[in-house]
Amino acid sequence: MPFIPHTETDVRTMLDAIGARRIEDLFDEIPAELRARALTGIPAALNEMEIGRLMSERAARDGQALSFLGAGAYEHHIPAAVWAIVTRGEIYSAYTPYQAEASQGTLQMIYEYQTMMASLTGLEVSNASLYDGASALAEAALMAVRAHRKSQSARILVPRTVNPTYTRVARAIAGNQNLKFEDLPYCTEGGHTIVESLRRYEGQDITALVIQQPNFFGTLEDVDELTDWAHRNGAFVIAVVNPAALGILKAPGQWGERGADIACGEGQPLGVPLSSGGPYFGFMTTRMEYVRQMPGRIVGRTVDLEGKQGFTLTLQAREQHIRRGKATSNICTNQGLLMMAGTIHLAIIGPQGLAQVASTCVSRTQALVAALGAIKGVRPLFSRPRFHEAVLQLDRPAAAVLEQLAARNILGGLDLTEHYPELGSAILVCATETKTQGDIEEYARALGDVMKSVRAA
Amino acid sequence: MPFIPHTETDVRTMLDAIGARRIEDLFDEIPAELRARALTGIPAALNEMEIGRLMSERAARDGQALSFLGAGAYEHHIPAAVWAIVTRGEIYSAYTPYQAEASQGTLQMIYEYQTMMASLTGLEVSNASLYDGASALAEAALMAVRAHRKSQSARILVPRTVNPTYTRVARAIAGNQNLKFEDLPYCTEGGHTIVESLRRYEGQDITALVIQQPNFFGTLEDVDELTDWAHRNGAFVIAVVNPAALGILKAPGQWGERGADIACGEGQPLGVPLSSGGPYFGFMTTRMEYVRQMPGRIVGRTVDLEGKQGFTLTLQAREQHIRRGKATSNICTNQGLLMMAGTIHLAIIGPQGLAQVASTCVSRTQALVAALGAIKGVRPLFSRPRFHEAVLQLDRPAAAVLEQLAARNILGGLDLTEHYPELGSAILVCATETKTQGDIEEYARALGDVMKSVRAA
Amino acid sequence: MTEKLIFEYGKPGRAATAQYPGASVPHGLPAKFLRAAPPLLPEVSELQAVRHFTRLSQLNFSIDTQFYPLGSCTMKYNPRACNQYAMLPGFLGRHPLGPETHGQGFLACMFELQEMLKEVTGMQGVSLTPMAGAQGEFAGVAMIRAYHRARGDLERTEIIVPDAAHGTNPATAAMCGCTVREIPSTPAGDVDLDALRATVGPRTAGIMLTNPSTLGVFERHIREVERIVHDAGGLLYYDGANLNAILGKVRPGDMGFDVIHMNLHKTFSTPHGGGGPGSGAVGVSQRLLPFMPIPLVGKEGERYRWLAERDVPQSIGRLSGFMGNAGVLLRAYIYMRMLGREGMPRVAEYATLNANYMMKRLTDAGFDAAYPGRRASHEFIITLKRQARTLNVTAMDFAKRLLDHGIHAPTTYFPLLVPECLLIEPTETEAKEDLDGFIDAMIAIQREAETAPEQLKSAPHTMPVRRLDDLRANKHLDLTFKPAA
Amino acid sequence: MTEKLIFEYGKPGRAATAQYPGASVPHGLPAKFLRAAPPLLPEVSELQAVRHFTRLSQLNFSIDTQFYPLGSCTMKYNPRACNQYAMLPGFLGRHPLGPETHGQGFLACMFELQEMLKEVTGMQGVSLTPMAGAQGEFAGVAMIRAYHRARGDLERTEIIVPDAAHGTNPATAAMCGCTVREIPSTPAGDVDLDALRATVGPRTAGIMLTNPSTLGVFERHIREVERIVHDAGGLLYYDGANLNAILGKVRPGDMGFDVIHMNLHKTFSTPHGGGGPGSGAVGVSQRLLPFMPIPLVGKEGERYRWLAERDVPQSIGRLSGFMGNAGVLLRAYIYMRMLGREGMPRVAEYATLNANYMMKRLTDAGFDAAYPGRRASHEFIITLKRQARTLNVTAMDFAKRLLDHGIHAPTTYFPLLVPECLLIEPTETEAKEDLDGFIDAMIAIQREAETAPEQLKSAPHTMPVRRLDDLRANKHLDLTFKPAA
Ligand SMILES: Cc1ncc(COP(=O)(O)O)c(C=O)c1O
Ligand SMILES: Cc1ncc(COP(=O)(O)O)c(C=O)c1O
Repeated sequence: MPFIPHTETDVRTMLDAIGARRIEDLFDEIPAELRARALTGIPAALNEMEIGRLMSERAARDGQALSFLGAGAYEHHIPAAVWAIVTRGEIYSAYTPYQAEASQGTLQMIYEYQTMMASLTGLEVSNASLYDGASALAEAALMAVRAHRKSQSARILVPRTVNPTYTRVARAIAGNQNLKFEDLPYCTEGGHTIVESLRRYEGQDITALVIQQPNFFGTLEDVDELTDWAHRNGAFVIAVVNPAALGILKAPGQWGERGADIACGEGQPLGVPLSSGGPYFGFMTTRMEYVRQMPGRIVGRTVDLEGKQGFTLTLQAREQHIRRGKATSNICTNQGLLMMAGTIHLAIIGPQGLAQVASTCVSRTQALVAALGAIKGVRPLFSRPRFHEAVLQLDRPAAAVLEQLAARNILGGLDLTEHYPELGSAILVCATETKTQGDIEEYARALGDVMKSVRAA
Repeated sequence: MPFIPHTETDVRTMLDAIGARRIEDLFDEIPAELRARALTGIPAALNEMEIGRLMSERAARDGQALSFLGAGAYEHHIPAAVWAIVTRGEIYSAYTPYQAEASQGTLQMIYEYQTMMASLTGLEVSNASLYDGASALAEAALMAVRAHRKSQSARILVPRTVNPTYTRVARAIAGNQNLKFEDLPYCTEGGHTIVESLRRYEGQDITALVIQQPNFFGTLEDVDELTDWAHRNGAFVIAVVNPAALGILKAPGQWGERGADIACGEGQPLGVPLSSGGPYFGFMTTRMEYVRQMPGRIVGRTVDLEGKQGFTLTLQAREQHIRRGKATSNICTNQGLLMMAGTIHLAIIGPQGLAQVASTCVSRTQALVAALGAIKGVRPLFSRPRFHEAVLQLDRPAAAVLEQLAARNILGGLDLTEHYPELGSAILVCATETKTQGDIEEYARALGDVMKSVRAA
Repeated sequence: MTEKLIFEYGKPGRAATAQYPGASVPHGLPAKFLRAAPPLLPEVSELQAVRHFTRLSQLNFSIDTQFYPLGSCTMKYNPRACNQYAMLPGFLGRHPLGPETHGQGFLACMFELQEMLKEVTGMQGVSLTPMAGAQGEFAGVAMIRAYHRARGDLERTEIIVPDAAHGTNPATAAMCGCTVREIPSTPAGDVDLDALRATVGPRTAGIMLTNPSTLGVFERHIREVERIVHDAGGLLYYDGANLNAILGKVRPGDMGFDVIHMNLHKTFSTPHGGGGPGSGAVGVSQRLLPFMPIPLVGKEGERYRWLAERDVPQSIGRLSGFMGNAGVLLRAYIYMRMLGREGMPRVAEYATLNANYMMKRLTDAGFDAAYPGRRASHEFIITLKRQARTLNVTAMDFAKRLLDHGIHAPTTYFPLLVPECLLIEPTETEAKEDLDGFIDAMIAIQREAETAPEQLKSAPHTMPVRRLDDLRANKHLDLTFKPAA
Repeated sequence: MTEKLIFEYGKPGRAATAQYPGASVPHGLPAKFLRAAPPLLPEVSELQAVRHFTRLSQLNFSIDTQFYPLGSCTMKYNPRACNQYAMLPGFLGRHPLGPETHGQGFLACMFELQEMLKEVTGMQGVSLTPMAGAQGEFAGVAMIRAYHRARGDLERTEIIVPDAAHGTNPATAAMCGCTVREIPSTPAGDVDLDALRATVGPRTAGIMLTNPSTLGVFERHIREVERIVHDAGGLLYYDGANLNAILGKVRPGDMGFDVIHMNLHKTFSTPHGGGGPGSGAVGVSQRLLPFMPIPLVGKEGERYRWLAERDVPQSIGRLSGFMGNAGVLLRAYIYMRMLGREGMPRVAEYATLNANYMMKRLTDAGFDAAYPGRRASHEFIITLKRQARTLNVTAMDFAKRLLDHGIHAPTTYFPLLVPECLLIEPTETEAKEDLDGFIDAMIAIQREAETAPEQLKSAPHTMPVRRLDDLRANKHLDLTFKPAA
């Protein structure tokens, strides 16, 4: 019996102690007519050797293509030490640190994480993770509505340069509490949000403005101007940021004159493998004054009864297990393991390393845009400075081009047609520090070939 | 500076403390004319990301063929828990447990290992590993010469059914101390060593007889008869055994009337991946009366000064760091990590599991021999019962057949021509529990095709 | 046994440079976009980082090192194989937006996982995307709302929740914009049917039930509950946190539930990772199929493909940036394949055997079961109300003292309606010896409570820290390290 | 903090059946070949095994958790990358007898490793096959013997070994059938040249030298030593255990050595694994090339291939079943590529800086250096002879008390010629703070030795066990667990 340690004697002794004849008797409170038949739809058990072989074959089948995909999940180098440590049993197989004295390892790591994230975003307090970047935006919007006591409208302005999936997720989650997410147009020249487009909201009750930096197109927003506009007009600023980019980019807490009020985003670039989309971790930081409106777990430093320093979960009155229907969020299980991977990643890579990763991303992407932009029929869109993504307009159907690239084992980028039909045939490409000059040339060569063989629409 | 934690300030402070101007000054006792120039023959440093990519490409290039190779290294399933545990830093990055009080983990594991190996081989004491199976045979021969006080000849009889590489290694190592390894022929009908072939040594001073079970051909030797012959004729018996096979096969300590005197072999089948030949671990067990002649580390159970149980290295007077030129062996660093992998492997698989692995090997090999033997031009040699290997004679050149199989990503076995030219074109094949009926059929299909396309010599 | 903060190991200029991407390249971005000062990140060597985090890890209790009978959390053995095979390079490296042609191996696992979860729950459709139990609950309640809304039944915004419910239930209902109506449990631990009848009505969107409930007993009148709610036009939500108790024994779909979430990180043994990740896959009955959160995985001929907005136009939408916690789902898939059809009911059987054995032995030893007349499910409650009254020791004192015995404490003070409670869930992967060890420890602590209660009140004594001051943590918020200037 | 034996967790019939290969199949082998009774192996669940071995691991000191300045052992950080990439499935699954066509990736690494080791040592050829330092020594001495034998010089069977030599040197000489001639060191730690001159002669096969020696100093008269031995017709063997001290600074080949072994598990940072594995790759000068142990890796055009008996007919032969500790070699290869040409000398520089700093600070604090007038190499010796005489505390007492400070003890009682010695090797990967921590601990222990010596004599106090009775272990041999009948 896999994973069950009972011997026949054990079972006998235990049943005798209970005073039951058979294990089956222990289920006698379940109405007989409800009892399940055999689960014929489930295959017979595989042993570890068999499942190992099956999984190895399936993993190998999906191959390892040369990928220029980004759009919210980014391929970065992860120090080998990160996953060697977080998969240690004491981290991997522990629960949420409810028993603080027996969970100091987890708790101290969270405290260290909170410190790093607060500093990285230039804000004062961090929670211990949310599910992912997209749902973190939903939570940030809900939090803004709670925290912004002067605003009644629950109207959230969301530039179209924000990751469109994030906006969808925010609607799906926060829409149920009647939050309204309103689109803001972008500048088709620069690929960014312009303050002029906000003019028409002046004088209205707007709860918050969302600003993503770098935005979904990879271009940089005028975060200072946008932030100041929001604050002048009585709106909160919710920053959606890539934490790896914050190695060089201005911290949300320093945006404009007063800084963003809430920062959130996807932690995946910090030590978390792509792995088909998850598990990743969402992060959120804010000012101390809003900490009681923040969702998610928070760890504080305190002392034990001998005065020795220790760590414990704190401000639990915000949470569902105490406050139930009045909690700041329903979140319970979060993404602890990934958050700890992020912590170790940041500790190993350090401030300079993170800055180097970020700058390398910028210059690799510049090289990529230069190489691809030189191909006939490929036109880089948007004039603004970029982080590590760029939009390319193609004079052939994007889907067909990408498909032919994939057949050569190159994942050429994301087809933007669904989300941005106004851009025509366009793709979003990305180059992180993992892409060498050789990789870029390989892509350029392949794209050059493919652009010749795909017919214009 | 990878892996070096010194800041410039540290270096300054430390040099000041030492009273040196530059680090270079610390090398001023080295004659200047000997100082090395730049190591231009070594490539510039790669960062972790770059080396990771290089290694991934190289590992992928070697592929994962369907392998029927054995001949001393066997593909077995290894529980995932085994390597997850031994690569934990506390095990992986510890030294030999010289400071017993700070190494109880390693020491207790060795004690547990010693218990398991002693029982598996039916003998009383085990050391804590030797380098590998081949060098363990060399050490066993040297030990027999030391332990067998009545014998002066240092003549060791080695059947040709013993792994020929083991014999070569034993000669290379023990030959320097004038041990003489003398070949014994095998029965061409059964593929085993027959007692009759030993008759001519009766009355001579023979130090030891080596018996490998299962032997290199995969067939089973008459271990009882051979052991009794040796003991009747005043020779020690050195058993070379596959520890996985001992899940079902008779333990050396039970061979014949008195049992083998020394058992040794290759521990790789217990939880160690094939990994191109190493690191594996050699094992050795013997009777208590010979323990002081045994090479390698040994752990004993003792008590601390409060009477609490603890473990420590013991009988160190046998070893080079104490006895120097008079030690039982020069071995110092052994194969500890692999031995611990073996210990965890045995603990997880248990007595019944090991027996099941062994029986499955036997039946898979029977199926393989049946499937391949049915192919025209393929003739299984040797009539004796087999463990998990078999010799097949081909009516075409083995090298060409194996090469064509490899081109189809099937490693068909070992070409025996070099070691056993008398067998003509013959290969040694192996099927462990990792080979399914489907694998065997795939091999048979491929071999059927290849036998048609390769020309007879 | 304490460990400095990682920042305290740092020095300006120290770094693990093997991790740097290469020569520093000028990025040329305008200064207005750039940060003024570097972030407060540790400046340590790789060895310092490895040593620090390895030492920290040793300060934790975990399944891999201790018995961890945390009620409602199903802390069972997380097979190492699940981790090893889910972390094969081919799975780790796959981009979530990669084309289906480059994901057939992964998608096959996801499709089969959906199918297995349908079978084991008796539901008609499964979506894997919710990232934890609470998000599964959210998806479920959102579907219930979408269902009523699609029928034009706009008044149905009340969610009924028993008082024993987990906090996420009412919190989720609120998050979905619903009103929570709490109903009491009977002294025997069942839902109070009269109260239920009095609560349902035209505003009833649905009821959220955990069965077996968090009281550690099976809801015996589930058929009746089902009839009352369905008759009133509401739907039934099944909180699957306790699925381990009934796996292969009785299926939520057969009990009449319309939607369920599963905690794959409980029943299907994916690791808890010190707080997460989890997966709260949801299963639905026929009528909720159109509303499932996306993406789903479909199969056409021999090819697997994503089903998204176009395929499920009435979906409640997306709940995550991509498809949920893929790596968790792979681990659950591996675990389920290793259990197989015959292994599923075994889980419930031995989990239940262990719980009933412990409950019997503890009550024999003089402890009070909260629901003494009932069978335990896979967990049960001991109440220390009597000890609190007579000896002035609390459930928390017992919990902390258990740590000194090398045993993680059970869940304390949940469910809220049982005073001074310990919710004990041994799981099926623990051996009788470990259960006996727990029982012996409880007996020893009880004796200590009678003879030397200060030992309990000041416990733990052998952990890296003594009992921590939670009040102070709350009052003097110290949430980040501030380096001395 | 003790842990039962794994056998004590077992019960007949308990098993981790997920590991079983499948339905039990009758093998049909005749009874005479079969074992009568099952072996004494644990019968435990997978969780019990995981928990037991995880807990055991926590009882160890290790580089990943403690400063480990064990002299002569080079306990530096083992980069995790080396392990991760050496354990890629493609490398782990490769059969050692697999065809060269299916091993070009692996062989490329091995070939390049040979080349890098040649460059870094200044030798003309490298064989990777020896499985540890001692086997490298064996290969070296065997080659020396083969060389003389090939020249018909059959009398040369004496190996000269300084008294400071590691035990493996004389043990190896004996294993090769040679006679050991020990020569003394001068009070300054160099080889006594007069004694050397008096020892060499027509029976001299060679000398085995460690440079820097195990006394922690560089042999200043190495040119002279070389001349004396070569002039006498002997060859020079370099014990590379201390290569870390001079990496990229001075090369054994340039010093005139004919053969060297390297401890890749020291200098090139492959993990020690609680005792092994290691790799003792050997490098040779021109004249020993024909005798190198096989297999070697050669390159023809763009293809790599094994070189074996046919290619190296005068080889001393094979020393292992296949090609040595391949996985260790891969780790060393990765490490060397990450250091690169510029990283090699840095290793020596910072290892030496650390050692000299510690030596200076400790002698400033009143400890006695064994060779006070000398530069430390990458390690140095403190002798506690004075403390033993005046305070009756031994080097062992200091060592055991260091454990209580969370620091692994240095090597004690080696080299044998320095009484009450601590051989201290910090390595380059330790930070100044850790060195300072050691120094502070030593000062504290010295003070304690003066004021409360019993604290030292009964140390350690905070380990899982107190000081162990080694004599009893030796006398009452308890080498295996015997279950109660
Ligand atoms: C009964 C019950 N319901 C719901 C949940 C919430 O699940 P999760 O923590 O995965 O969000 C839990 C988890 O603790 C639970 O025990
Ligand atoms: C100086 C010296 N020589 C030789 C050796 C032997 O090396 P190994 O342990 O790898 O056999 C050692 C190892 O401790 C050593 O320190």
